[in-house]
Amino acid sequence: MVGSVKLAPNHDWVFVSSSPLSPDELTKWATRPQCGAVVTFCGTVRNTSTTGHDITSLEYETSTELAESRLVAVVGEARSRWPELGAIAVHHRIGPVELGGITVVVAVSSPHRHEAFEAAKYLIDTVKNCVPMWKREVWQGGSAWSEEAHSIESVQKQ
Amino acid sequence: MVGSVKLAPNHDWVFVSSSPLSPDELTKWATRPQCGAVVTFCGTVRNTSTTGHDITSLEYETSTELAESRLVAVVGEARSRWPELGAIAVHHRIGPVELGGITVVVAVSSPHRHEAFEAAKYLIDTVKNCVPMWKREVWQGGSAWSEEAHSIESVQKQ
Amino acid sequence: MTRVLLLGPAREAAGAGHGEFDGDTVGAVLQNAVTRYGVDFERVLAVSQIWVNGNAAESGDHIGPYDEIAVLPPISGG
Amino acid sequence: MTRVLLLGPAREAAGAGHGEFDGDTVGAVLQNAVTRYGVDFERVLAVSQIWVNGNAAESGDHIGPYDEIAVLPPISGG
Repeated sequence: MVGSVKLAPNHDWVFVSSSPLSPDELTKWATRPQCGAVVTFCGTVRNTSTTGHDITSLEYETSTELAESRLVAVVGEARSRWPELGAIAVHHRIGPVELGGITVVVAVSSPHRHEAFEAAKYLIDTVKNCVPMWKREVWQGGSAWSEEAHSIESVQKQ
Repeated sequence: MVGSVKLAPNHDWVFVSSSPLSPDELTKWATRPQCGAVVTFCGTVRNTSTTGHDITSLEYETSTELAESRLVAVVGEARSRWPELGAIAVHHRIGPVELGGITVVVAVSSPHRHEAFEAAKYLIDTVKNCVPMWKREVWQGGSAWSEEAHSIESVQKQ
Repeated sequence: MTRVLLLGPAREAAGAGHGEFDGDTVGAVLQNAVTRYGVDFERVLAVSQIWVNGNAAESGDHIGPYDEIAVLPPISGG
Repeated sequence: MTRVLLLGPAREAAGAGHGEFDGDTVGAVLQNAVTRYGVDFERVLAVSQIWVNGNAAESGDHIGPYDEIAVLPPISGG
């Protein structure tokens, strides 16, 4: 994939994409012979908003370079916390995403399921807190930046 | 799908299948307009075993009727613990499954991700503890029942 | 005759996935199964749960011709 | 001239995704950006983080022509 960052070859994969994300591709990619568990998280556009409107789509905006370098840091921190993990993939969509569409996918494999769940939850929480990404809510006749804004946190403090 | 059990129409879906499972189908099915999160768990055949052999495949055996009725009970218990969940799907494969193949899929959607993670973890743990399902490990030149056996537990005690 | 469902290692030990046996309690039916299937089956039965029509049952429970007994050895879902 | 990257609400307030400004510290460069983009941008800048080449930076940090300053308002990933 053009623009995606594969770190340790075949083990870590981060990507900021303006094309639709494929949880199926990430789940298959993360499946490893030594791993018995794959946990895949999809963030999807839901119809309720921070601004009280019926959401029809979201629009994500960032610097791809800065976002991917932060994703690399987040994945690296997960590796140091769970050395037994198999593969880690984190893909984030940018641009407009319709209701029901996928905005972010995390896929993690591990020999045993407990670590895969823990790491997937850590990864999505840390992506939301630490990666520069601005979300605009779009409804019939209007749009606004999400009102749930908070400062970008450092990866090490998560 | 023949043989699958859709409970509350379009909200709960359990299935014991001798055909390959599709996490992609379950993830898409579980995506709901009011939900911002889908967590999908795949159990896959890994190459290490309880018997010390290099595993080439697993074979799962059960009574489809008894297994599906227990899956229904497990999903019902998850509903009572997390009433805010959107959709819940649990599919379990039976028969032979090759190395890397998917033996069980859980997909859960929820308005917010925390509950989706909690419920997915509960569901797979409870399926493993409470659903009648026997696993045979197959390697080059031999096979045996898994040595990690334990009594089937009741759903309410989980 | 009551139908008995034999699962996993119980099926393997018995050499059959199900059988039909006389008896008016769970225990009596299963004793007749042990008589037919032998000592390997008896050993698996000793560590198995018994369900009747999908619910946990006791040895003394009465049983009718439309009930189904299932023999469920320890599972290995891990 | 140092390149300044303006993200999300900072881009919107400035009406531009990036600009080039004189100045030998982070603060001096950004003051020149405020002069060009005006009060809406200044308001967003006040609550933003500043990164230089991908790392958090302070107002007094010295800056060269090959550095890139990024203005990162609060995010809304929640």
